[in-house]
Formats: sequence, C-alpha cells, structure tokens
Amino acid sequence: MLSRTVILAIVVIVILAVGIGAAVVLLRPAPAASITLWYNSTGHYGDTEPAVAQLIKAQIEATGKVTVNLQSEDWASYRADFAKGNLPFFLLGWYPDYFDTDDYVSPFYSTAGAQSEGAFYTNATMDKWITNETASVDPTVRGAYFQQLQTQSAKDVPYIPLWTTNAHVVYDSDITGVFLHPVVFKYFIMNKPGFDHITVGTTDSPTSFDPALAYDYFSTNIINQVFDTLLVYEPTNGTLLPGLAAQVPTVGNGISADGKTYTFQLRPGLTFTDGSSLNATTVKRAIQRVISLNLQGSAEFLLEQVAALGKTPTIDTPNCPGPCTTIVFHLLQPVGLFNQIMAFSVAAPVPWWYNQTGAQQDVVNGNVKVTGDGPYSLTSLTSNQQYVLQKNTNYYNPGLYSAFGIPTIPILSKIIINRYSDSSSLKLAIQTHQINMAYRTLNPTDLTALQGSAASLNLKVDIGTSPQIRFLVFNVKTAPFNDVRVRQAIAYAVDRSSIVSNVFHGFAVTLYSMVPPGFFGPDYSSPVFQTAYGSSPDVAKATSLFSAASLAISLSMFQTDALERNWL
Amino acid sequence: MPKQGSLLAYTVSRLILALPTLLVLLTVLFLVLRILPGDPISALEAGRRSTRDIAADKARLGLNLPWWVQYPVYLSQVFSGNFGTSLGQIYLGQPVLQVILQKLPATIELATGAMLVATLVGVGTGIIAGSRRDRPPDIVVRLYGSIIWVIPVFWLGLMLQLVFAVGLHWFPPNLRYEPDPVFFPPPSHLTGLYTLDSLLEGRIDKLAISLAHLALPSLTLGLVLSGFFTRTVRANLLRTINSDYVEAARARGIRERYIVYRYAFRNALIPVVTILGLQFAILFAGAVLTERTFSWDGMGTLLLTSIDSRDYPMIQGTVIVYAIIIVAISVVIDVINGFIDPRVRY
Amino acid sequence: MDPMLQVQDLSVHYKTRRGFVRALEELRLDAIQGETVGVVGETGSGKSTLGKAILGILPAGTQVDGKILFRGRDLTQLSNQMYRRLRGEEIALIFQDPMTRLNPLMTIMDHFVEEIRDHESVSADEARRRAREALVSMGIHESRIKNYPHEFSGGMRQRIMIALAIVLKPSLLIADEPTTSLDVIVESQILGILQDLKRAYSMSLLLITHNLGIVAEVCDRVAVLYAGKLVELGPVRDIFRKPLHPYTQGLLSSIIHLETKELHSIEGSPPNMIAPPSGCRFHPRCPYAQSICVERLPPLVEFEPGHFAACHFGDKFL
Amino acid sequence: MGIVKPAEAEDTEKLVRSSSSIGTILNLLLQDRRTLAGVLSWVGIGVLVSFVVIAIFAYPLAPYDPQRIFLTPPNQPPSLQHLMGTDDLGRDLFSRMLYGARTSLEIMTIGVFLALAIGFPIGLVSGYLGGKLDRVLVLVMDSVYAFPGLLLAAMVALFLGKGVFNVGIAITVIYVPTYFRVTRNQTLSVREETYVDAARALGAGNWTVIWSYIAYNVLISIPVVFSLSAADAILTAAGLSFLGLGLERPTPDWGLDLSDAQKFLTSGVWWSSFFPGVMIIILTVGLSFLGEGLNDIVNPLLRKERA
Repeated sequence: MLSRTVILAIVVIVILAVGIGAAVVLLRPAPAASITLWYNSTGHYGDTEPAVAQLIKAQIEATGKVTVNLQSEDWASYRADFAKGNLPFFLLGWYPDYFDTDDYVSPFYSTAGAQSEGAFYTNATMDKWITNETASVDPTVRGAYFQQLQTQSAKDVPYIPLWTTNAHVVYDSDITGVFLHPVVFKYFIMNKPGFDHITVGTTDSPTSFDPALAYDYFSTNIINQVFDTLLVYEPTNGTLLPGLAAQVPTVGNGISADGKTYTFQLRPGLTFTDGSSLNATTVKRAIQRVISLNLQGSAEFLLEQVAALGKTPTIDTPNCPGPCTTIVFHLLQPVGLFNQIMAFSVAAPVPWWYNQTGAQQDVVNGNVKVTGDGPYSLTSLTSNQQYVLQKNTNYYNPGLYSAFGIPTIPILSKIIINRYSDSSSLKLAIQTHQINMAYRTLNPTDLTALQGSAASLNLKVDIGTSPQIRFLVFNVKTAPFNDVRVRQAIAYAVDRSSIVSNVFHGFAVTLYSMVPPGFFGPDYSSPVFQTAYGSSPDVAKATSLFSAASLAISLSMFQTDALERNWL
Repeated sequence: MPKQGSLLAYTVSRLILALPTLLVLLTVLFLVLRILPGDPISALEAGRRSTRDIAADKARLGLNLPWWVQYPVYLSQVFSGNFGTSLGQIYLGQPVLQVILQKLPATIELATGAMLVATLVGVGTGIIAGSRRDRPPDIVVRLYGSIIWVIPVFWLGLMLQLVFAVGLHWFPPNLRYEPDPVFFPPPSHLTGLYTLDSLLEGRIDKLAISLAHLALPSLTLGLVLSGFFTRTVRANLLRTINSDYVEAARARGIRERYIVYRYAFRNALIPVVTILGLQFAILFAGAVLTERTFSWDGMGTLLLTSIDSRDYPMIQGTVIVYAIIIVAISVVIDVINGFIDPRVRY
Repeated sequence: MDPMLQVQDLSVHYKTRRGFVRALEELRLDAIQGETVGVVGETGSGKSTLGKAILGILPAGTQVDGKILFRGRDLTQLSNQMYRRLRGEEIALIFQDPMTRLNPLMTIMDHFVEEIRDHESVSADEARRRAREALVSMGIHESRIKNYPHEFSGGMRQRIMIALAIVLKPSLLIADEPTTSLDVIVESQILGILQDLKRAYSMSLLLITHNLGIVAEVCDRVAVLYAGKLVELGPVRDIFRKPLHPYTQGLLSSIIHLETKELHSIEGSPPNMIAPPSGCRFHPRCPYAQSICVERLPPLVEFEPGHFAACHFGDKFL
Repeated sequence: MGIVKPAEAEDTEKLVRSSSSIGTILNLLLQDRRTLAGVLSWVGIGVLVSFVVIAIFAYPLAPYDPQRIFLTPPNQPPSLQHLMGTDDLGRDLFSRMLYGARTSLEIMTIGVFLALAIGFPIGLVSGYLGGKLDRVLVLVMDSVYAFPGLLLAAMVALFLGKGVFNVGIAITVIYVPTYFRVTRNQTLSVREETYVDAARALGAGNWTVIWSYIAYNVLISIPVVFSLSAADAILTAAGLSFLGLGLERPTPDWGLDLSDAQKFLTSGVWWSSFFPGVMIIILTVGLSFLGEGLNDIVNPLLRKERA
C-alpha cells in the first residue's frame, strides 16, 4: 500500500528530527574561557543597554579567546551591587555633579571615587595628581595634571570610555522654559500656558531621595527640585548663583587667601517646608551627617576627599546661638572647586530630624518623609510608579531667576512624574499625549521617529549635547580583570563607532577619554585611548594580550564555575 | 427538598474540599520555591556575590533550616498571612502582603474584564458555530477558535496597542488611569478596583476613563481566552441540539425559540461554567504578559519587578497569593455551578 | 370509518457523510380512531423513523417523500407553525428512553406549564392545575411536581413523559418502545396505563416495538418492517397464526416458545441501509430465496382480507 | 464494513487494531483528507514537518550567521540582501528566524517529551491500579494543573537559570499533569472494557495487560494532546523569553527577538516584531490545526471502540 510508505516516511522524518534535535542540544561544544558582562535591564540608561551589551560581547568574542556571558539586573540592585564590588565587569554612565573637569577625574581615579564606581582602582600617584589638580586654579598647572592623569588612565585601564550620549527631551510644544541644563533639569522654570501642572514620563527609577545616599541622575535631579543648596546654578549654564547663601564666596569675600577657608552667609529666616528651622547648625549637621554615615555608593567622598573636608570636618558657626547665619568651612587643603561641590545635592541641608544612623526612608508608614526647602516639595510618592512635586508656596527665593526673565519660581504648581517600565511605553504615552513631557530615556529609533512627526503631533524634540559619558568598568580587584592585560585586550577589542552607529543611529559621539571634550571652561580632554589603542578595534593585539593573560582567565573560569550553580 | 439549606451546605462542603487542594498546591509551591532550587536565595543571586548577605537573608527567612522545620513554618506563615517583608530595593522593608494587596485589585480588574470579553466573544461565536454546523460561519468560527488561542498574548497586545491607541486614538495605550491626577483625579481608593470605585463615588466620567484604560488589556487577554470558550460552547451546543430532550421537546410542539434557549443554550452553557475555573489559571498566566505590555500595575508586574530585584519574600508571597486566588475561584465557580445546575447539589 | 392516519408511500432518506441511508421506503400504513397498531421490526428497520416522520421531527436535511394524511390533511405540506401546534396537541410521541428526554434544568412543573401554554392560551394557574392533575393521574404525588428530572426513577420518568404526552389530550399517541429500558414490573404498569388511556380518551395508538409479546397483548393490528420496507401488515391474530413473510416467521420463531423452549434466531445480520440488497431486501437471509427474489422487488399483496404481505411466495405460506 | 461480526470477532479486531494505533490514525488521516478535520490535520503536519526541516537545516538554509552584526545602519527593512530585514543590532532577521525554529523546537521537544515520559507512566499506573494512590496522584496533578502554567514555569526557570534545557525542564513541569490526566482517564475507561477482562482471564499478568492493551489504546489519544500541548509549550517558552526568564541573549529565539524588537514597533520598524510573531503563530497554529483535526478524527474512533 502506498499510504504505508508515506506513513513510514513521515515517521522516519519525525524520529530523525527528534534525534538530531536532541543531539544538537546535547553535543554543543563547551565554551572556552568565559567572562561576564553586566548591564542594567530596567531602563536607567534607556533600553539600548541590551543592544550595547550584545555588541560589546560580539566584539570581545571576535578575538576567539573568550566567551562573554551577559547578565543584567534592575537599577537599584545594580547600583548597590557595583558599589559593593559585586560586579566584575559592567557598563556604567556618569553624569557630572559639578561644573569642573575634576568631576570626570576624581570620581574615577581617586581611590575613594573609584570605590563608589565599583572599580576599586587605587594608584597613589593618581591620587597625588588629583589632590594637586583640585588645589590649583591655574589652567596650565591643572592642564598638565589632567594630561598625566588621562595618559596613565589609558595604561591602567580601570575604565574604558566608550561614548557620550545626546541629551533629549520631548514635550508639548507650548511648554516653555525647558532646557537641557548640564547638571540640573529644572522643572521649576517651566511653564505651560493655561495649565498649572504638567505630567512627565520617565523610564528611570530613583534609589533614594536622601542627599546623603542618592548618587544617580534621577534621584539627585528630584533632590535638586526639592532641596536647595548653598549655591545654585543659572537657568541655562554652569555659572553659580547664591542659593541658601546670600552670595557666592569669592577670594577675599568669603574665601581666605590660602584657599582653605570658605565662609557662607545664609539668608535669614530660612525654614524647611515642615517649619523646622534651617540655619548654620542645620547645614553643619547635614554635612557632618553625610560624612559620618558614609553610605555605600553615595557621593560622600566628594565632601570628604574632593572638597577636602576630611573625616571629621571642621565647620564653624560663629554667630550661633543668635542669628546663626554664618558657616565657615575649614578645608584640609585648598580646593578650587569647593563652591561647585556646595551646589551638588550631597551638600543639601536636611532637617534635624533626618535619620542620623542611616539613610532616611522616603516613606514611613505611608507618609512621605522627604522634606526640603526647594521650589517644590515631594508630596506623593508611589514606589516605582508616580512622584508628585507640589509648589512650595513659602519658597524663600521666588525671585531667584528674575534677572533671567523669570520673575517667580516655581511657575507650575505641580509636576507629576510617572514611571514607565520601558521606553516604548514612554514613547506611546507622549505620542498619544497622555503625558506632556518625556524625559529620559527614549531609544534612538523612537527619537528619530518622533523628530519626524513632532510637528504633526504638536511636540517639540530637544536634543542637546550631554555631559553624560558612558564607559565600561572593571573591578580591578577581581580575576581576571586584576590582570591589566585583560583590560587592555578589551580596550583593543571594543569598537566605539559601531556602537554609535548601530545602536544610537548617530545620537551619540565616540569617546576616547573619561574627560569628554569641550564642556567646561578650558578643554583638558585628551583622546588618550585613541592614541593608545587606535580608533578602530585591533583584534590581533587583543587576541595576543588575551593569550598572554590566559592563565588568569582559566583561573577565573574556575571561580565563575564555582559560583554558578550547574544544573544537570 | 429545601434548596437554600442545601446550597449553603454545599458551599461549606466545597470550602472544606478546597482545603486539601490548597494544601497540595502550597506544598508543590514549597517544593518549587524552596526544595528544588536547593537554596533559593543563592539560586536567585545566580553567580553574583550579592549586595545582600546571603547567609543573613537565609537565616532571616528561615531558609537555613531543614525542610521539615521550614514546612510547618511556611504553612503557618501562609495561613496567618505573614509573608515577611520585602528585600528588594523598591519595596524594601514593606510587608509583602500589604504590597500584594495594593496590587491585587488591578489584576482582579483586568481578569474580570478579560473574562467578560472571553465569555461574550467565546459564547457568541460558539453559538454561531454550533447552531450552523458545517456551514461557512461554523468553519470560520472553528478556524478562529483554533487560531486565536495560539496567538501570543503579548503580540496581540502590541498589535491592538498599535492600531487602537497609536493609530486610531480610540483608547489610551497603557496604564490603569490617566497619568495626570490633576485633570483626572483617580477615584478614591475604596476597593482599589477603579471601575467599582468610580461607581461607588457616583462619577461616570471616572468610570469612563477607567473603562477606556481597561478596554485594550481586557480585549487582548479576553480574545486569546475566548478561543477555548468558542470551542467548548460549539461542542456543547452540537451535543445539546442533537440531544434527546431537545427532540422530545420538539415532539411536544414546544416553540423553537424556547427549545433553542431553554433546552439547547442553557444546557450547553452549564459545562462552560464548570471549566471556567480552569480558565482562570490560563487567565492569570496571560495577565502577567498583558500587564507587562500595557504597563498595568498589578500582581504580574509586581512579580516581574520582584524577580528583577531578586526579592525572594515578594516572589514567594505573590506566587502563593496567586495559588490562593485560584483555589478560591474554583470554590466560587463550584458554588455558582451548584446554584444554576440543579443536578450538582446531590 | 375513515382512517385517522394514512401513511402513503412514505420514503425517508437520511443524509450522512457516506451517502443516503434509506430508513423507510414507500411505506403504507393506516390507523382508525381508537385502534392500536403495532409496528415491529429489528433495530434499524426504520420503525423509530416512522414515529418521527409522522411528527415531522426528523433531522434537517432528511429527504421525505410520500404523504402522511392525518384526518385528511397532508402533514408533509403543513407550515412549520401549523405542524408545531399539531405536535403534542393532536399527535403525541412517547420515547424509548425516559432518562434523557427531560430537560435537566427544568422542574417537572416547568415542562408541563411550558407545553400547555405553548399550545393553549390559559393562565399560569390553570396550567399548573392541569399539570398537577396529569401528574396525579399517572400515580405520582403532586408534591413532587417541583422536583427536577434527576430526582425521579426511570419508571416514574416514563410516567411523567406519558403525562406530558397526554396532557393536551391528543387523538393519536405514538409510543416508541415505551418500555424497553424499563424492568418487567414497570413495563406491565406502563402498558396498563396506555391501555386505560386509550379507552378513556378513545385515542389511536401507534405502538412501535420489537417485542412481539407486547404486540400480542395490546394491539389490534400489526405492521412488520424490514430494512425500511413494510413486509407484512394485518390483524394481530392472522399474523400470529399465519405469518406470510419469511421474516415475520423468523421473528415469531425467535420468541421462546414456552412449549418447545427452543430459540430460533434469524441467520445473518441486518442489511446495509445505504446500499440495500436488490430485489427483496430480505433475500440474503431468507431460507426460501430464489433468483426472482434477487431480481425483483415483491409488491405488497393482500393475501387475505386485511392481511398484506410483500413476498413473491406469500401464497405458499397461506 | 457494515457486517456485524459475532462479539469475539469484534474483540479480536480491536486487539489487532489497537496494536497499530498510530498507523490507524494515519490511515484515517489518509481517508479523511477531504473533510475539514483532514485538511486541518494535513496543514498541521505540513507546517510541523517544514519547521522540523528548517530547524535541522538551519545552517545550510540561513544566508548568514544569526549572530553576525552587519555594520550597516541597523533596523534595515526587508530587502533582497536581508529577506526579513535586520534587527536593532544589524543582524539578519531571516537567519535568526531559521535558527529560532531550532531553539523553539528544541525547547518544545525537551518539554513535551519529558512531560510525556513522566506523565504517561504515572497516569497509566494511577488509572489502572486506582485506590488511594490514584486519589492522591489525581489531587496533586489537578492542583498543579489548576495553577497558571506560565507562572509555575517562570518559577522553575527563575531558579534553574536561563538556557534551552532549563526552559525545557520548566515547561515539562506544566505538561506532566496534562499527560497524566489524559492517560489516566483513557486507562480508566479502557480498563473497564471486556477485552481487557478477557485478556486477564486468559491469565496474562497485570503488566502484560497494561502494556499490550491499555497502553496502545491510550496512545491513540496522545497525538492530539501532544499537538495541542506542543503549541502551548511554544507559546509558554516565548512568554518566558518575553519576560526575560527564558534564554540568554544573543541566542536566536523568537520570543526574545520579539521582546527586544517591540520597542521599535511604533516607530515604523515593523519587521523585527512582525516576523518573530508570525513564526510563532504559524508553528503554533499548525500544531493547533493538527490537534484539532486529529481530535475530530480520533474522538469518534475512541467512541466507537468504547461503544
């Protein structure tokens, strides 16, 4: 019977398929040495991260010497994990805290800074250069130090700079006052005619709103709306203005001649939104709190080391009790950028009742316990969902920007920030006008599409250069990355231009030094990685370096296997 | 025979019968969550040396104890509703049950909406097919029935989003409510079900907004589920239409209309109620995917967030609450079934 | 007296996937008022089809030819609406298996009220009263009228079915194997009830059965069907005494005779109804078959007054 | 056909027929080609066989390495060079789809076959022996069956880690109860049939009885369940990947690719979401058709044998 033959044929095919399938599964070749690259999976850097990670994986694997496993986790865990040294090799980004080239050097190459970046890099010479560089205000002197620092960084490779992103914001075209400020994205100068509030969407999620702990873009940016610092920035650039302080200290007027004493005069009658007083002792107590808590992953080192306040800062409050408006900082050595640091969120005063033994919880028994003195207060906080900023009607300085054509701040009475789980949800929300503004982070494809349809959708798409840099971090204490040859091999292997074109469609710029070119004042940037490793990947060099370091890699293999549970 | 009394007795007996099922399910979950991975915390941390001190977490959760000690503790925790506090960064320190109860209404709302869509579409198409056997409508509906249930629910969600939210602007693309609480203040939190709360508040506008947001997720999940109803209703209807009692009714000269409704449809729909319980399992699984597609802040999203932040107590709590809901629903379905089907109570 | 029911050349062909099933071929049958006619035959001989054909409840797509005259009206020409009114009201049918013939979701009362009010415009109270009456007349206590079908035994359900059938006082009752699924004691009860009813309302009864014992006990005349064809028709006494068709002879000898205690069975199995044998359909099993039986279909011939048979050799058995 | 044999003959025929149950189904398939059920089944078989072929011959069929990144701008629309376009990394989507068939079928095969291998014998024993063991097993299996499959699989996958084999195991857990139920129910009803009693009376041992009669009969209904659960397994695997619990990037996997591509959908990049979705749908619809068709063919068969 013919049908029998057909049946038989089908049965044979099916059995063969099953057998071959099983063989394919079971007989896959075991990988050679393997390393793990970590990336954030929950949209802190937008949803381009998996693509970047895969691209880097492919580039490293092109050497044929190692396989790269990809691992991801949510931002809060990621943040905590790398600070604790749990991530050996990972993707990270950096947004400046203050307006100085030092902010691209100290946080990375100083021993304390490298710790909070999860690199655990330490080099006494680098530390010394940094100290010298911060002490000086002479561009030539600083330039020389920055050059040495960058050159050394390309040799030691604790980080591999990859690219700088473009900042972007998409918003209703009738919203005014939107500016991609390099440090603080200021909601309090925005206006939407006929509206008293706007809703903003983001894919980012905060870690904490305690200035003593927060050290990521979203958290510090909210802190900057809710807390004022002694000094604040102009609306559109990095020039400092008096904030809580009545004026910006200058040499002779607040700064001692040796550059080691800074005196600030607080405005009189300041209070926090809950009515508790804000005076010189409050400021002193807040700064001491940050340093004594020294929370893991926080920006504490900016105060302790960069600002040279030391472990036990000497801070005088000469007219307390009494008006209690004068505060004097005694630095261990001269610091040229102390004013800048006093404008960063870590230096924001907090009420006396803030937890002195640990980070202040944002919500206690359902009540928001984030209390500041800024133009807005955080009145409602639904974890991972919605954050509502409400106008602080008693704001002490509504005329802060009157000289810039903004008579009073804040303008809008409410800013409602909604969190979206991914960039496509965020894009949908702005596209369908569910929200008035999408700020951080839309993916490049969507951005291009939105640019194209902005006019018909009544949206504006602002794209600006961003001071944010993106880079790879090695935990230099962990095998195999404790071997500098492995780090150098990877520096040879990475292909920046393919990341920029393939992932970011040109919405990014290749970066060859942790100091990005052309941002602040004198340009100290030097493309040291281009000089050392070339502008396109050199697979041959990478391969030979990997081979040279192979012993280390096989050791690490052993370690990884011991850590990973192997099922079946 | 007194009906009320027996229904009550039946309800009680069903509740008692549900206990072993719940116990078995909890035991299975105990195995999956604690015994199979050996050490769930380390398994979650999978190779990373964690932020959290694994040993301390294990001690805190009692996971370092042998299973025969863990098991009774686990059960007592479940039955006292004490699932511990969150270890994840987002809900750090908050009681697990409290967080879950905040998210539960969203999932219940979505599930109800989806079940409604599934029942309406499924029963409708099933009736069309069943009463026109082997004619073109039947063939179309049968193809629909065998295609729709294998369409990935997340893919369908994306397509509906693309067409109805982005393209036609008929419905909002995601979330449970307008993100702007100033123009669109959400209904006051009474039950957590936005639609019900709107009604309780007497605000039709809020109800409309809630329903608009509910529409696409419910449609997505409901359509995928409807295939099963289509096929069951069709098969049952074919059975009842050709049944002896329908023939007998016809022989008695009963009006065709009554025969179709009282005899064929009602009898065809009863088994549908019976299988409804099992459909909820598929429904909740689909709801996890749908919640993700539509940024719907329910239990599914909570579970995924907890997995992301490796929040073991929250993962465990969420999964157990799912199990309890499933068992509770099966009891409710049985009681409903007892109410509408006179044969069941014996 | 004019016959109440006249079935003339009735053919019923069911449509199936494999072809037409010729369930009835050119059947002739009549019944006068108050008469009991038995219809006997093997399973698949078309006897149940006959009942359904008269009531017009054959499945959609079934091909029906011939005439069914009821009180002079051709039922096959009736509109759906007219036909529906006729069912239950003038012709009622009792089915073989009472267990599955009631809607499990409706109480007994619901069944009655529905049927009464679908045919007569009476008040609900009146309908309920009549329902109770009908039920009580079947020997079931009226308190049970609110019960559901599953709460009754098979015998009680058959009585309920009979009550439902007679509640509108039809003039023709078709009973399709009414006792087959019941035990012997219940069977005799049910038969007694049917007899009483027939007398009380002077109904005609068409009793479809395979049980010749019942036929002998109850019927005035009997029609024997084989493979959809009427093979013999006549008064009960004539047929039992002098069966003219070999098939009838076979049937009769397959009853256990108390005297001989011998059981004859008919050799072979019922024919394929899609492609029935040529000529006389019984020829493959007929011990007397000749070549003519294969070639030609025997006509129905009146061999005695009122005693018809369709056999080429009918006269040989006279 | 059409001739009723004496009871013994009928039973013999059943025994003979049951010993080639799969063949019986295929014979019926050939017979019923023109009915809706037959058409559905053949379409299903066609789809399944083509995907198996694609999976086996992915290497020669695919124009490129599925992980090769083309340094042209990514997200290229379909063209002659890239039949289905490229994804957000500039990888050839067509090649990834072909290799994705391999991933899907591997997972499905592991999951469904393991589930069959576990659920079938347990169901057989449970249904045949009955008693307390049966009641306990039914309670356990029904409980698991009532729990959302994807969630259970997600838990298992979460604790086992990513990878084809682990996802396969996770899926196994869901379908063991399915096969258990089918096998047990069939066993229960077949057990009551006379020919098993007859065989027992002839002195066959318990296990002989089980294997020679029940097992084969139960096997008739397995292809139906197999097709339907395979379709469901592919969906579940895709769901796991979509949730980030399935496979590790850059494994070519439809669910994962779809999950990564969906974010570009509203910006006009339709192909990278469309094709993975379509691949999943074609395969699952094929399997669903096969299951539906077989169901229509097998159910009357079972009923007939039962009658």
